[in-house]
Amino acid sequence: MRDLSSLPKAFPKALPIKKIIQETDNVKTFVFEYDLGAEPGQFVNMWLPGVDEKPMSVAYCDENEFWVSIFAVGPFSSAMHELKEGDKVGVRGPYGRGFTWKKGEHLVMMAGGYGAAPLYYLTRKAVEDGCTVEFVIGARSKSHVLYTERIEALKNVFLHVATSDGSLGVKGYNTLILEQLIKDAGRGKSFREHCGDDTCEREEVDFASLNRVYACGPELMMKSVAEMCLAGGIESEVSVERYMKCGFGVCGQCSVDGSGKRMCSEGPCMSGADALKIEEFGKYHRDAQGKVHEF
Amino acid sequence: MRDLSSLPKAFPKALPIKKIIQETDNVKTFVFEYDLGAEPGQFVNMWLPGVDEKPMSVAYCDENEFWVSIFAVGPFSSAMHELKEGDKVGVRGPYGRGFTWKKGEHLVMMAGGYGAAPLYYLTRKAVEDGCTVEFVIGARSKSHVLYTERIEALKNVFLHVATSDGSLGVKGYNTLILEQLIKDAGRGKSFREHCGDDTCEREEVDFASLNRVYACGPELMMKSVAEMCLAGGIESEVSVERYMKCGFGVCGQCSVDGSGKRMCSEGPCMSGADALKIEEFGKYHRDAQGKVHEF
Amino acid sequence: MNLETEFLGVKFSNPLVVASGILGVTGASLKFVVANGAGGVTSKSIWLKEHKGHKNPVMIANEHYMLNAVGLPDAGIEKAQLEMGKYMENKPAPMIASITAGTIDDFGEIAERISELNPDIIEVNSSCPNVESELGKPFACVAGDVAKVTKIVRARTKIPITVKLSPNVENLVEIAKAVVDAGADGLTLINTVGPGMAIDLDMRRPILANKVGGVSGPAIKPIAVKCVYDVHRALPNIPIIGTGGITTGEDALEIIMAGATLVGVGTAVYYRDVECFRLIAEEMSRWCDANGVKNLAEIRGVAVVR
Amino acid sequence: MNLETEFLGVKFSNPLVVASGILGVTGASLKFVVANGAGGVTSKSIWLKEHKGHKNPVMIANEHYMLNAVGLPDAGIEKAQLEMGKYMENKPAPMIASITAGTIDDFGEIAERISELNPDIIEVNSSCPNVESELGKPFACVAGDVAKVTKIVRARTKIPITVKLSPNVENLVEIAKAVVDAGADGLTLINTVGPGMAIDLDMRRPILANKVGGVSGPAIKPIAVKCVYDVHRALPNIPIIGTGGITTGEDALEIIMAGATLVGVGTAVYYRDVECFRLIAEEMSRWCDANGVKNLAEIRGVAVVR
Ligand SMILES: Cc1cc2nc3c(=O)[nH]c(=O)nc-3n(C[C@H](O)[C@H](O)[C@H](O)COP(=O)(O)OP(=O)(O)OC[C@H]3O[C@@H](n4cnc5c(N)ncnc54)[C@H](O)[C@@H]3O)c2cc1C
Ligand SMILES: Cc1cc2nc3c(=O)[nH]c(=O)nc-3n(C[C@H](O)[C@H](O)[C@H](O)COP(=O)(O)OP(=O)(O)OC[C@H]3O[C@@H](n4cnc5c(N)ncnc54)[C@H](O)[C@@H]3O)c2cc1C
Ligand SMILES: Cc1cc2nc3c(=O)[nH]c(=O)nc-3n(C[C@H](O)[C@H](O)[C@H](O)COP(=O)(O)O)c2cc1C
Ligand SMILES: Cc1cc2nc3c(=O)[nH]c(=O)nc-3n(C[C@H](O)[C@H](O)[C@H](O)COP(=O)(O)O)c2cc1C
Ligand code: FES
Ligand code: FES
Repeated sequence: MRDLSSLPKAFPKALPIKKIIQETDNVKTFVFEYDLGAEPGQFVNMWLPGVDEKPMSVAYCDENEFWVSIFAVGPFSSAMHELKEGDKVGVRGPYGRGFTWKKGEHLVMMAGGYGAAPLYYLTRKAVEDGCTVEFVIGARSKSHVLYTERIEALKNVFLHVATSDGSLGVKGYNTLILEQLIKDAGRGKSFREHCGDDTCEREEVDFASLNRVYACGPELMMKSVAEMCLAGGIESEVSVERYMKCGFGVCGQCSVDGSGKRMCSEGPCMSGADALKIEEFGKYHRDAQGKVHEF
Repeated sequence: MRDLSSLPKAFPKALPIKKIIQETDNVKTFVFEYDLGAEPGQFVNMWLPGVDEKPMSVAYCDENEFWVSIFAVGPFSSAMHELKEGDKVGVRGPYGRGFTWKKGEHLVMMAGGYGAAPLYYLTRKAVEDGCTVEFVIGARSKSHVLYTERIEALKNVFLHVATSDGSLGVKGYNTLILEQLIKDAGRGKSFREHCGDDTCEREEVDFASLNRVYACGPELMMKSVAEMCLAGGIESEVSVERYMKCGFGVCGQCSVDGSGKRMCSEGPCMSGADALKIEEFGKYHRDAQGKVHEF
Repeated sequence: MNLETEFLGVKFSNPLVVASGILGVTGASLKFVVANGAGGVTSKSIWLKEHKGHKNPVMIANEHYMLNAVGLPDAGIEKAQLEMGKYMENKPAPMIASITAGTIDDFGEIAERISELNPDIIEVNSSCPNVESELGKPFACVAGDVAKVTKIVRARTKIPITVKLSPNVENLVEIAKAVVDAGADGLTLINTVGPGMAIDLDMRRPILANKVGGVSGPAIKPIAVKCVYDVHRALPNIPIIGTGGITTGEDALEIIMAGATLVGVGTAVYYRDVECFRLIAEEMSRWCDANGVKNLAEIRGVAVVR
Repeated sequence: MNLETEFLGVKFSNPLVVASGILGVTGASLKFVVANGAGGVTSKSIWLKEHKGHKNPVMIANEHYMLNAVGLPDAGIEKAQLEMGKYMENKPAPMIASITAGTIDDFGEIAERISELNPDIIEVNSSCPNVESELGKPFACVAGDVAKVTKIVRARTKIPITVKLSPNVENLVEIAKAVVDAGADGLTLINTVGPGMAIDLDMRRPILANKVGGVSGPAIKPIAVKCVYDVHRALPNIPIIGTGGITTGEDALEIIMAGATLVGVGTAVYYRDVECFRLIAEEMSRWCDANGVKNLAEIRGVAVVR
């Protein structure tokens, strides 16, 4: 028998929202005063009685509080956006496998959509461990860019932005920036020249090497990142999100084709190399009935 | 919630009988290789599938083995007597409150029937703690006297016997011996003179005082002992046995009139003073249906 | 917080009553339970005539559940009058007298006889799974039968009646309605679940002498909560003694939120010893204080979605 | 010890099969279960047409039990043919295809369609408590209905059939006999118990979106053992998949001693993760070796007292 104290927490705990932060038009961050004990890359299930329960990545966590940042896209996330401070949300978890890193490494975060939130938490932990981080955000436009102030406030963390419409940073996908970073790793270069981003305040790039690249966001972006890293001989980790029900490995809703591994348990975080072995990665995912949908 | 590890063990464990010792015509001792962890005065429930399950006092216990001594009086105890070494018996426990003692005390054991068995275990533990023990056995006749060899083998333990027919030791009830012991406590005396028992090998009695008297056997004997001790200003402890079902405090079968205390949980062992407060002590007990029977 | 609760016109200092069959063999034992914090007591189920129970083992338990097949042993009404009499003089808390019988007529007879003792409430136990083989299907499993039992008991006593129902039926709400129509003032939900069986691998035999026994304890709480919820939803004005797996103050509040007025506590005595009554009451008070709940009526049935 | 077991003519490398609804959404997931030590798999219950399940939360669990109200979501037979097809190519262990439907005719139709895929066994799930409101009483609770379902399935397939029964009935043995008379080759005992409910005190609401959910896990083992025992005693020649709360090797041996041939394992995945299959098998072997048991047939049904 599993030690009972190590059983996944599978009853929700109602927690009042301590603070709500409007990040962008569509994204709010919810702060809860609770010692969740989550690692970067892990998630919780959030429950609104009468609405639904959905997995949400942890955007920050210490002994006093944790955050989640939620993109309003449908019924549940919109209902979350209607809540006020003090309202209660049911929380269970943390669930899943998080990201891994080593002390003193040089890391790249590739964030798309709400992916900036979990990668922010990872960055904070990695920086505490002496890592240097290139934080690369991709978004449709300036108004969709998340978490930039928090990121810029961190030491040894350098922000890069790409927007589809060019309203902030480089115009195009954020993988353009990663391409450049990989190419230039180890070679001294003026940073602005390197990344082509006017907002960039860093004078020089002179990293010995890039140790590891993390991606969290649209699956096609993550797939590109994983492939680029594989080709470039750099380690990568991605977070593979699938429709989830239980969150703790029983229902099989989140199993991926190929290995059959459960993204709530063997995932969501894994190496890019492992993700690329998943038949459906970047191709399709399943809905609540198990029906296949292409990306 | 009780710590789960401290829950009374309430599933039987099947244990093979390691050894069977014929004590008298009607009493056999069963040895089990098992670390039961019982204190003197505690009991186990012993189960024979298809027969019954009955409480039995622990007659000895260490990390390697424990014993119970069973008097063949009815269906269950007779079925036990038919078993062979290697046969399995279901055991659960230990249950109940045991006897208490202090280091270096001078104790008297008042044993009747199979009561010698649990008091033997108590004696061994007490002697380890530097106690001196007067072990007084009462029986119908010589052939019903139990455990004498084991008792005589112990240091600082002195055996006294009374039989109703005088076939061994003093003729009469064993309370005669206790009376004498109480009277003579503190006064130097030749022991044979003191107890009137020819089998007695001890030269002198010179106990500073008697600290505590324990009684285990027929309830009327225990009642006399408790009363004599109360009158003589000596502490006593008795073991109050009642019809038991669960053994762990749920069914209420073993509750006594007055306090309502459960003999399987607040008992069976308690001070003689407390026992005398029990309305029914030495008067009546209840059967499986809760019907009252006089002693 | 003040946990005082009124049930069928009887005042209880707290809503926790010891469930029938637990520590209920003697009057003294029931007083011992009150001394340990119970707000009221339920006697073991009393028969008209002496009734033998099952052989030992009659009870096994682990961290999840207890199985019991005590088999309702009883010495009959005369002896019960003695035992209950002892409880009734200087009665420390209300007495719910549980009665049972093997025929509908006997139910009437025992109801009348027990009433002479003036218990505060009579609980009709027509649902014990352990006497099934004698009675055929338990009365409580057949709406018509349990209604008949209720009717005859109603006719023979003026004392408020609660009827204890079995969860092991397919149409609990229907049965509850029939019983209320037949004159029950309240309902006790639930008796044990199953029954179940445990086999000892070494002995290669079922452990209980009766082979099977009713399941109680933490394992059955969700079933008890569901039964109380369903019946309270259907019959909001019928007070319920919610029983089944209640072990903590939170459990007690949960079954009250499902609609219970009193809370029966049985197997918790195994999990937390007899002081469970005091502990559960304290935990209830603490939660209510922390959550601004001033009396239990505020939260009774609050979880019921209509 | 060699745990090889034959069930309805199909060879299983060990008697542990994942129960329907657990890790059974995709063919890849079922292969993952086999890679973790299962001797065979059961698909989730497949419908003829797409069927929506319940909203989240669909599952809650603690140390005693799980409550689930997944509600049998499924994308229908076409999609199932794809998923199962993926399992059937390089099939690592026998496949038991679970089917369900809302009408008796649909049961026939889905039986025929699923047979095209050649599963080793078809399991007829007419007993899910979570679809009750759509279907009225589950078929499995009415002897006549479940017999009709069995009969039509029997008529439309040549593949061996096992019918999964609900424990939440008053006459399980009667139903089992009716189902066997109607052509079932084996029986699967049991589906979830209850259902039950859990209420969140802070939210003052039932937690499951469906309010109630079937109870599984350690809490229900005694009920599963009892059901298997009773049915094996009545129908000693009908092989049984014993399911319900089996979490350890000892549990598996217990239900085999009650009469099971295969052993369904579901909620144990929560308690011991997916490696539970390997762990349980190891524990079974170890116990058998220590106790001189050379094959499981030796102890099958050995606890049954006739
Ligand atoms: C591990 C994990 C972490 C997540 N972290 C976050 C986060 O930090 N912030 C955030 O805003 N969202 C996160 N999501 C997505 C979130 O769970 C919801 O899917 C999203 O809020 C949409 O739900 P909805 O009811 O508002 O809209 P819906 O209309 O239900 O869904 C909108 C879209 O989201 C997808 N989706 C719906 N439910 C799920 C589900 N349970 N799992 C995965 N995808 C789903 C659907 O395919 C649909 O395309 C995460 C999902 C997973 C699996
Ligand atoms: C705490 C405790 C410790 C005991 N220790 C021992 C022991 O070490 N050795 C020993 O031989 N016996 C002991 N007994 C008595 C034993 O439990 C049985 O009662 C005895 O073996 C008789 O059972 P039977 O079936 O053989 O005969 P029965 O015909 O059932 O009983 C014979 C007599 O024993 C009494 N009795 C029966 N069952 C019980 C019961 N469950 N509890 C108490 N009294 C009962 C009856 O009143 C009857 O007078 C102890 C009893 C208790 C309560
Ligand atoms: C040992 C035991 C004996 C019981 N005896 C009776 C009884 O005599 N009459 C009755 O109505 N219920 C009896 N029950 C059922 C309980 O009253 C209660 O309904 C059930 O155990 C569920 O509650 P719990 O989980 O708190 O124990 C008994 C239960 C146990 C465990
Ligand atoms: C999450 C979950 C989903 C289930 N889905 C199904 C299902 O689709 N079809 C079915 O026949 N049984 C289903 N069941 C019941 C199980 O197959 C099994 O009979 C029951 O859970 C008891 O076994 P366990 O205690 O090992 O889980 C489900 C059970 C659980 C816990
Ligand atoms: S969400 Fe249920 S197994 Fe992953
Ligand atoms: S024997 Fe059951 S309470 Fe003592």
